[in-house]
Order: sequence, then structure tokens, then C-alpha cells
Amino acid sequence: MHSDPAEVKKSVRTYMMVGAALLVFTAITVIANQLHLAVPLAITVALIIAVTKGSMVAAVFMHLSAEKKWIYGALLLTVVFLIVLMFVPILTVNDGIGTPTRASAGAHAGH
Amino acid sequence: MEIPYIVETRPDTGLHNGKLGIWLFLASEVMLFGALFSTYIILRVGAPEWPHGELSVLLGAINTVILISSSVTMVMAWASLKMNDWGTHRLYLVATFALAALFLVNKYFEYSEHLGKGEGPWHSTFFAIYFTLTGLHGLHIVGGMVVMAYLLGPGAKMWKKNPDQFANRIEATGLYWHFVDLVWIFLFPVLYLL
Amino acid sequence: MDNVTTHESVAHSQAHDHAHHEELGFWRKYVFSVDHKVIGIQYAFTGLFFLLFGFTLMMIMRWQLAYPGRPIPLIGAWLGQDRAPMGIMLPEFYNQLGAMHGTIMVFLGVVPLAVGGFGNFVMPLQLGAPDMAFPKINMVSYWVYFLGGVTMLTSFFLKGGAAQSGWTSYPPLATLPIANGQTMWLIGMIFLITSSLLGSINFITTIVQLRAKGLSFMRLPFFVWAQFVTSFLLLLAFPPLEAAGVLQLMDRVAGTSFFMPSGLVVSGRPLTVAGNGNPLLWQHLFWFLAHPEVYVLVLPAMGIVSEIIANNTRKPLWGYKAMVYSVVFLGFMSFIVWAHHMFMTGMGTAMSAFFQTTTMIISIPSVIILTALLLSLWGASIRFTTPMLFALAFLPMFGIGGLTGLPLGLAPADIHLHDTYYVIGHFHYVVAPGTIFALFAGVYHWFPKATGKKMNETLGWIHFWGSFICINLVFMPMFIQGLGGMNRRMYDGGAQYAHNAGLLKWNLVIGFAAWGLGVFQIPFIINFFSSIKWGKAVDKNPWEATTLEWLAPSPPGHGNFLTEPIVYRNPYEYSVPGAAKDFSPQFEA
Amino acid sequence: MLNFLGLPIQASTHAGEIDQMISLVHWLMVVLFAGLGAFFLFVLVRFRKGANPKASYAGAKGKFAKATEIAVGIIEIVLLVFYAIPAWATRVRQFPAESQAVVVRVVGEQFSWNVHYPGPDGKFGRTDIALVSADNPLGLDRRDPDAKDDITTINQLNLPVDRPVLVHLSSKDVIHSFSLYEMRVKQDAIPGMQIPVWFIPNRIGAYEIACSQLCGLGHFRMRGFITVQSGADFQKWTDDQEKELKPAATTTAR
Ligand code: HEA
Ligand code: HEA
Ligand code: CUA
Ligand SMILES: [Cu+2]
Repeated sequence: MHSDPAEVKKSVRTYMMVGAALLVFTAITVIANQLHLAVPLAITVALIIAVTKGSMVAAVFMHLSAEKKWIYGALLLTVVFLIVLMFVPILTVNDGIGTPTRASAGAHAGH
Repeated sequence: MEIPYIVETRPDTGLHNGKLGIWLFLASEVMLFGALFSTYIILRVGAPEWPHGELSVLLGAINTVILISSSVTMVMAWASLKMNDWGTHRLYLVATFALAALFLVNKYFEYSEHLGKGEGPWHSTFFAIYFTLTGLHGLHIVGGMVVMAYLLGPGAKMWKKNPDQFANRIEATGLYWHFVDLVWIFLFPVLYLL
Repeated sequence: MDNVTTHESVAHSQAHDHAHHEELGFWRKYVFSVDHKVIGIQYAFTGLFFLLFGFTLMMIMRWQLAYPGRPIPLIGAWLGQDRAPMGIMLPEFYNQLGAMHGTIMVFLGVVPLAVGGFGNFVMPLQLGAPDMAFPKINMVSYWVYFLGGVTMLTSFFLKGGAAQSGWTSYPPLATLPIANGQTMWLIGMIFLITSSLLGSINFITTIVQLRAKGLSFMRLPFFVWAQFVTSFLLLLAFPPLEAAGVLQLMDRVAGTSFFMPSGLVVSGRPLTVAGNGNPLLWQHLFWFLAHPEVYVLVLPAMGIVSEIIANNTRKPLWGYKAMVYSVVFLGFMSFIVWAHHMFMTGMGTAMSAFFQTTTMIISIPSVIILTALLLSLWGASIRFTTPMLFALAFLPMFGIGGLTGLPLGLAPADIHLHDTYYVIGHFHYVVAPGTIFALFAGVYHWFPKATGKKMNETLGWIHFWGSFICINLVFMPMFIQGLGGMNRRMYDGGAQYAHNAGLLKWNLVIGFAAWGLGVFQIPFIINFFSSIKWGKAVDKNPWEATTLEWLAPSPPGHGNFLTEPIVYRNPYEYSVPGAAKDFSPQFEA
Repeated sequence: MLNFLGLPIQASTHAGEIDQMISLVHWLMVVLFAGLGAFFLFVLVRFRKGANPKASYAGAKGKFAKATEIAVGIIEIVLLVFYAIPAWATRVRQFPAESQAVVVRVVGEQFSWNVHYPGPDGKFGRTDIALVSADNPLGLDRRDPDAKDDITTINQLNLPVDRPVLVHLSSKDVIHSFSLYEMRVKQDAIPGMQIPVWFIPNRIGAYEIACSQLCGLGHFRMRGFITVQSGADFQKWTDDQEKELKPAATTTAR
């Protein structure tokens, strides 16, 4: 797909635009941070922006928007296990019957 | 028999070997950083309190801009190669290398400030995870710089002999580099802002 | 395409290859080789060495368990003051031996032999490929593994000795400042993990990209499928352990406390660390790898066994497709059962129900694969060659090991069985008379391909029956001990405890059986080395087998095949009705 | 029938339930292994090369495999749904009320079990790691009013028979595992956490506490003792401990 020089020339514009968009999003994240939103909201906003930026890098710079099925397959598998890895341990820790032994209170109100 | 599909793509998969290889490598990297993010979640949820505003958002934002720009120069290095523009390619690759170096310089100042204040990894779980995540990410930057230096130096000879294979190498380097950028895109909000 | 290779052309090509190789010189040809066959053999030798070494550690431990506190005969005097003063083993040293036995057997013995050795040597041949997709990376994998092995071995000689917190290295025990060996263990593990990651990238790419013409996925030998799934397990499960290793290393050398909570008091003194870490975090990251890892141990073994059973029954595998789907499903599921190793860490109902259920589910594909292999024997014409004896023994032995996994997977039953010798018995049945037997089978089966010589059948027969009897006498009593409540990792074999009184006699039986098992390895070692020189010379297809590796010359030269192989049929077309011979190779039109 | 496996005697009310599960799975295993094993041996003899020189391409027919797999699957579901999951839920959910139970803290350390009873007031005194010393391994602050009547022992757990016991388990240093084989109790003691375990001992006698998790070079000798006694004997033991405590409490208060 990208091997043909004329095609590549066309995508150069896209690369520049995506680069610019990424910088804009970075600015938005920083500004949003200055607003001192409530923590859960701040996390949501920051993560949404990060995911957007990440997808743009992956889709455009890494050409994931038009890849071969083997690569999609491998990445899909990876993403499934990534989700398991990110969330199952914390779910298990939270499902534990033990309580933390700690002098200071409010363990779970931390965020 | 020579090893097939080093340069040309295998018809039924549409891939050359290096392309699949680098993506598999990135898949393992996803799991590596995933484990560290999982660590972050568990430590943070379990922490009595989590510090805010310990890191300089300005420096972090500058580094984000640097890395994003380096991603653009990297993709342009590849694109110019594809358009047979060797000179522009070299220029962009040098720019990418320079931006990577700039990132590290910035990081160096950040690190030395914290270490100077005694806020090393031993200070708290926050700094532990900060140094581990950014340190590992920094190592990835260094690794990318080594590869770029090779492609700028001795590795560049291949362009004459086998331009397609050279372009594949640049593409693989690019994929890796964008991934390093992508990790930072998550590290920045997670460590500096939240 | 001309597929008929005459004898002359074989001879010619080998002569040619020799000339070609001579140019490379000794170092490039035998040491820093990029040829997958040489690398495979390097892996296999190193792996066998470590198996023997790990077994030796265990034979020493079994002395202490059989006769607690009695000086170790023969080698006791050499072990030195800080290991065994006057030949009497110290508890620290027992723990070092235990941790290193586990680590060495799993990461330096079985995986390198099964994946690095057989995978490297056989898999590209079965694909009809000239080499691995990335030969240089392949070489790097081996040498990084080698470095990992050296790191682990040297740790025995450093002050404080080797790691002594079990192969599981649970913190805070493993992160307490004493015991330098743990730092070396972590560095060694990082090498080993890196090596496996590079290897798995190579394997997957090779399988996807370098299959010969006509070799579709459903025509792959089952061994290749097993390696394929194994590689994915390594690729995606190992990085979390690498991350965990880095974190534990940080805890040990950079003063962090990822795995250490606040308020630790060690030897009566508060520990000065920042705290707020979580010891269970390590267990999650460790078992996220280590459960898939156990399938890394067993899947290649299943692959080897399937090849040998098909070949020696002279008929196709029964239910090949079901086996393939099962092995893929097994691989997938193995990522979501890990916390069945952690039922006793205070798990609530929801997550324990989840992990119990996934654990029960994962047993089903194993049952499918095993019944398929059993049914493959129906209607067969079984040749009891040495490789076949080992492959057949694998079935009931894996059966015992697998079945005893079921009570462990039910959390309430695991209350009684967790960390007892029942667990030791469970997994040794899968790894030792299971996997190790399959690996022996593989050695006997592919030895002719690698060397052009056959191993001696009589010595093989002695090796098999001796090992089979001894190994069962080693591991069967462990179930009795475990059900009776004898804990594992006991320096004195549990002699202190009253409830073990009736179980101690088994420690003697196990001890003698283990040393007997050692003795019965001698015929194997003799056979192995003497056959390289004096074994019966064979042609390229001595077993009259159907898969592609038997098309290449024995031993295959550089580039493997003399002509480009083309695949015409399924992998195990034996006894096809109407065919002239009882085997129709994949490579014959 | 139940004890064909050589399990230790049952000294708690739920031991029977656990043993029943263990033996049920083992019956499944034995039947499966014997069945498939018999098939295996038969096939080896019947289809050896001598007896069957020409192999059959088609091989086995019929639904044998599928039937086995489905049967195994169903039995596993039954074991899970009707035995394992409910049994686990009673272990980790239905804790006895503190008022009705004997409540005790057990704190593991390299290499002993520290036992801490709240005493007649039913309240555990404050502990502080700064107070830990050779003769106060728990770091109990005897100046705290709740601590005045607290009984502490090392490696010795006295319990009355037929009353629920609620153990709050933790550890000072590394992970240990509190296991009472005759009671079918096992629970890891994890530093930084306090984990509850409960059981009802129903057999007077002397038993052992074993440490099941590798905890260092003394792991093998980290042994404690349990004495399960009648209610009256237990009361007497408690009173004796209290009597010993009275003078001690006043002198240790700093
Ligand atoms: C190759 C290695 C391997 C394999 C394949 C397995 C397979 C299984 N394992 Fe095992 N396991 C280990 C290696 C392995 N395990 C190790 C190393 C440990 C301990 C680690 C440590 O703590 O140090 C462990 C520990 C372990 C535990 C934790 C125990 C504890 O610490 O308390 C559990 C719990 O669920 C478990 C369950 C299972 C289950 C359900 C399977 C299932 O997949 C099994 C499925 C198989 C079958 C059900 C057999 C079917 C076959 C037949 C029916 C055929 C019969 C044939 C004839 C008669 C010819 N294992
Ligand atoms: C793959 C894994 C593997 C294998 C194969 C083995 C094999 C054996 N193991 Fe091991 N074992 C573990 C993995 C393994 N083990 C682990 C993970 C633990 C837990 C550690 C811990 O607690 O942390 C453990 C613990 C363990 C214990 C418990 C110790 C304790 O709790 O205190 C015991 C006790 O008897 C034991 C015994 C044995 C024996 C007798 C063998 C025998 O079967 C060995 C037989 C070996 C051979 C037959 C190899 C022969 C090799 C050759 C002959 C090579 C020839 C060479 C050339 C030709 C060059 N093992
Ligand atoms: Cu405490 Cu083992
Ligand atoms: Cu497991």
C-alpha cells in the first residue's frame, strides 16, 4: 500500500496533520490539568486524551489503520491479555478477605 | 536455499519477516509495560495517600513535545526514503536522533533535581515507580538511538546494495520508535498529572 | 519440480557443504554458528547438562531427607563450611539446593531442551525451511541463555550462596537484605527471559512465514503447532515476569519497596524501608508467567509424543483437528488460571470461583488431547521402539500428574493439599515422567537425523524400564505423604512433626529410588556418546516417517534441503489404503 | 470409604466436608484413570505389531472420546457448583460473630507463632512496632487499658472445644502459612495484612501448627502447638494466665 512513492507523498500531509493534532492534544491535557478537576474526572479526561493520542500514533505513524491480518491477530491477543493483566490482579487484591494493617486510615479513599 | 521473504512479502500473509518480527517484539513490550502499569494501579489503590505535583509538569510537557516531534521526523525519514530522497531522509533521521538526545538531556536534569532533594526511588512508592517506569523508558530511548546511529553510520551502506531491505529496516526502527513515543504518551499523564 | 534425490546428489551436496563450512572456520561453525541445527544442538547439550546438574542437586537433597543430619557420603566433605560443615547439610544450603533445583530444571533444563533444542532443530526442518527467519537473533538467544546459566551457576560460589527463597522467590523473604544469591538469581532470570523472548519471536515468524509450498496450517505436524502455541505463551507471559524481576531487583539494590509493606520487623528490628508495597503483587506477576510456563514445559512434550505415536502406530493421529483446537484453547486459557496457586492468600469468593472455574475448564482440552492420543492406538500396528516406549509411558504418567491437578484446582480441597508433597507429586508427574520422558523419546527419535547414527536399542530398553520403575517409586509415595499432611520445602523432611511420624519411612524409599534413577541414567549417557561414534549408520528416513524433516539428509547440511520441498498432503498419512508403502510422506507427490 | 486416602483425623466441624470433596475428586480420578488405563493396556497388547501387522487408516470409530470428555466436564461442574464454591464461601464469608467466638490474633515471625488473646474485656490492646523486644515480640503496649488483661503466648494456642474460633492472622516479617492439618485449616500469614480464618474444633486433644510457606532457614522448625480442651479447662487456663499477668502488667508499664 505505502510502497508506491506517489501514495507516500499523499500521506506526508496526514503525518504532519497528525503531528500537529498530537501537540494540540498535549496542550489540552496540560490545560485540563491546570483546572484541578476532581480526581476521578481528571483521570478519565487524561486517559481519554492519552488513548486518543495513542491510537493516532498507532493508526497513522505505525500504519495500523491498514495492516495485515496476522498483525491484527497478534495485537488483538496481546490486548486481551493486557486487559487481563491490568485488571484481574487488582480485582483479586480487592476481593481479598484481609484488611491492610496500617496505622493511618483511609486506605481506599486515596485517589 | 536462501531464507525467503526477507525483502519481498509472502503472498498469503502479505508480510515480510522483519515486519512480523518487530510487531511481535512490540507485543511483548506491551506486556512488559502493561505489567508495570498494573503495578502502578495496585500500589496506588493500596496507598494511604498518593502525592500530587511532585514532578514538573513543564519539563514533562516539553519532553512530550520533543518525543511527538521525533515521531514525526521519524515517519518523515521513512517517507522520504520511500520517495527516493536520500538527502532528506538523512536529515530527518539526524533530527530524530537529536530530539532523542534532547529528551535524555531534559530527563537528566529532572533526575538530578529529584536525586539532589533526596527523592530517589527509595523515597516512596511514588518515586519508586516513577524512576522504574521512566528509567526503563529511557533505556528504550537509548536503545533506539543506538539503532539510529547504526543506520546513520555503518548500516547506511545497505541503501546502495539493497534499498528495499534498507527501507524495511528504517520502517522497523520507526515502528519501534513510535512505540516508545506511545508509551510516553501514557506515562506523561499517569506520572505527572494524576 | 524434481523431488527425487539420488544418492549421488546427497553425497555431492554434503561434500559441497563441507567445503563451504570449512571456510567459516571452527568458531563460526560450531560456537557462534547461526545455523539452526547447530544452535539446536548447542541448546540440547546445555539443557541436558543442566538437567543432570539439577538432578544431582536433588539427589543430594534426598540424602538429607532420608537421613536428616547425617553427613553426606562421597561429596559431603567437598561442600565446605558454609554449606555442609563436616558433611552435614545446613538448612540454608538445603534451601539453596531446592530453589536452584526448581529454577534449573524449569528454566535451564527443560525449556532449553524442549524449545531451544527440539524446537530449533526439528521445527524448521518440519516446515521445509532453510533456517530460522532470523538466524543471527537465534544465535544471540542461545548465548544470552548461556549467560543466564553461567550467572545462576556462579551464584553458588559467591558469599552467601545461591538464591534460597524457592524458585517462586516470594518477597519479602526474597527481598530481605541477606542472601546475595537472590540478586544473582534475578539477573540470571532477566537473561533467561530475554533469551526466551528473542527465541519466541523467531519461532512465530518462522512458522508463519517460512512454511514450504503447500504446507497450510492444517497440514502442520502437531509438534509445530505445539511450538507455535508455546512461543505465544513465552512471548506474552514472560514480559510481566521480566517487569517483576526488575522491580524485585530495584527492591534489592535501589532500596525501593514495591513488594514490602510498611511496618516489617525482621529479627526483632524494624526494617528501614519506605514500605507501602504489596507482597501479593509479586505473586500475581510471577504466576502470570509461571502458570503458562508449565504449559511451555508440557506442550512441546505433547508435540514430540504425537510425532512418535503417529510414526510408530503406522496410522494417522486420531482427531488431529480436535487436538489442534485444544492446544490453541489450552494456550489461551493458561493466561487466566494463574491465581489457583494463590488460593491461600486470602482470596474472596468471587475471584476464587473465577479461578476455580477456569482451572476446571483448562483441564478439558488436556483430556481431549490425551484421549485423542489414546484412541490413536486403536487399530494400530505398534512398534515398540525405544522412543515409542518413552512416548507411551508419557500418556499414563501425564494422566496421573494432570488428574492430581484437579483436587488442587478446587480451592477447599487445596486447603488441605496446598504446599504439601501432594503438589510436589502432582507437578513432578507432569514434568518428570511426563515431560522428561517425552524429551528422552525425542532424543532417541531425532538422534538419527542429527547424527546419521541410531542409538542402541538394548541400552535404550534398560534405560526405559529402569527409569520407569524408579521414577514411579520416587513420586508415587509423595501423594501419600501429601495427603497425610507433610509439607514441602522441609529441611528435615518434616521429622519434627508428630503428624508426619508414619510418613517418614517413605523418605527412605524415595531416596533410594531417586539414586536408582540416577544409576539408570548411566546407560543413557553411555548410549548417547557412544552412538555418536559407533552407532549404526542410517539413511535419511530410518523410521519410515512422513514429515518433512525426513526428506533432508541425515545430518542435514547447510540450508537443509537439496531441493525445495513441496507438501502434498496431511502430516500423518500412514497406511493409506491402496498405497504401495505403509507411509506416504508429505513431500512425495 | 472416605479415608481410603490416609487423611489425618478430623478435628474440626468442616473437616468432613473438605474430606468428602477430596475423596469425590479422587474417585473421579481413579475411575477415569482405571478406565482409560485398562483401555490403554488392552490396546497395547491387541494392536502390537505381532498381533496386527497392518494398521487401519481409519482407526477408532464411535463417540467414545466425546462421551468421556462430556462426562468429565459434567462431573467437574457438579464438583464446582455444588461443593467447591459453596464450601469456599462458608470459609471466607460466614465468619462467626465476634461475641460468640473465641477471638485470637496470631502473628507469624521467623520462626515462631505469637498468639495474642484479648482477655476478659474482649479487646485487643494497642501494639506498636517500636515496642517490639525479645520479651515483647508483639510490641504490645501494656499501658493501654485494653492491653492490661491481654494474654500472649508463643507457639501455644489453647482453644475450647465446640466453640467457633476466629483467628486474625498476620505476620511481622515474611509470608508464613498457618496450617492445622487435623482441622483442615490453612491460611497464609502475609505481612501488611490481617486475614481472618475460622473453624470449630470438635475433638479434645493436642495438635500442631505447621508453617507451610517457605519462610527462611528455620521454616522446617516453625512449629506451634494447639491444645483443644473442654470449656472448663479452657476457662481455668485463661484464669491461670490472668493471674500470672497481674503482677507482670504493673511492672512492665513504663
Ligand atoms: C507441565 C507442568 C504442569 C501441568 C501440565 C499442570 C497441569 C495442571 N495443574 Fe499444575 N502445577 C505445576 C505444573 C503443571 N501443572 C507446577 C510446577 C506446580 C507447582 C508450582 C509450585 O508451587 O512450586 C503446579 C501447581 C498446581 C496448582 C497449585 C497447587 C498449590 O500450590 O496448592 C494447581 C491448582 O489448581 C494446579 C492445577 C493443575 C491443573 C488443573 C492442571 C491441568 O491442566 C491438568 C489437566 C490434565 C488432565 C486432567 C489429565 C487428563 C488425562 C487423562 C484423563 C488421561 C489418562 C491416561 C491414561 C490412563 C493412559 N497445579
Ligand atoms: C521441569 C521441572 C522439574 C523436573 C524435571 C524435576 C525433576 C525431579 N525433581 Fe523436582 N522440582 C521442580 C521442578 C522439577 N523437578 C520444582 C519447580 C520444584 C520446587 C522447588 C521449590 O520448592 O521452590 C521441585 C522440587 C522438588 C522436590 C521438593 C523439595 C522440597 O520441597 O524440599 C523434590 C523432592 O524429592 C524433587 C525431586 C525431583 C526428582 C527426584 C526429579 C527427577 O525426576 C529428576 C530426573 C532427571 C533426570 C532423569 C535427568 C537426567 C538427565 C540426563 C541423564 C542427562 C544426560 C546428559 C547428557 C547426555 C549430556 N523436586
Ligand atoms: Cu514460617 Cu515457614
Ligand atoms: Cu498453575
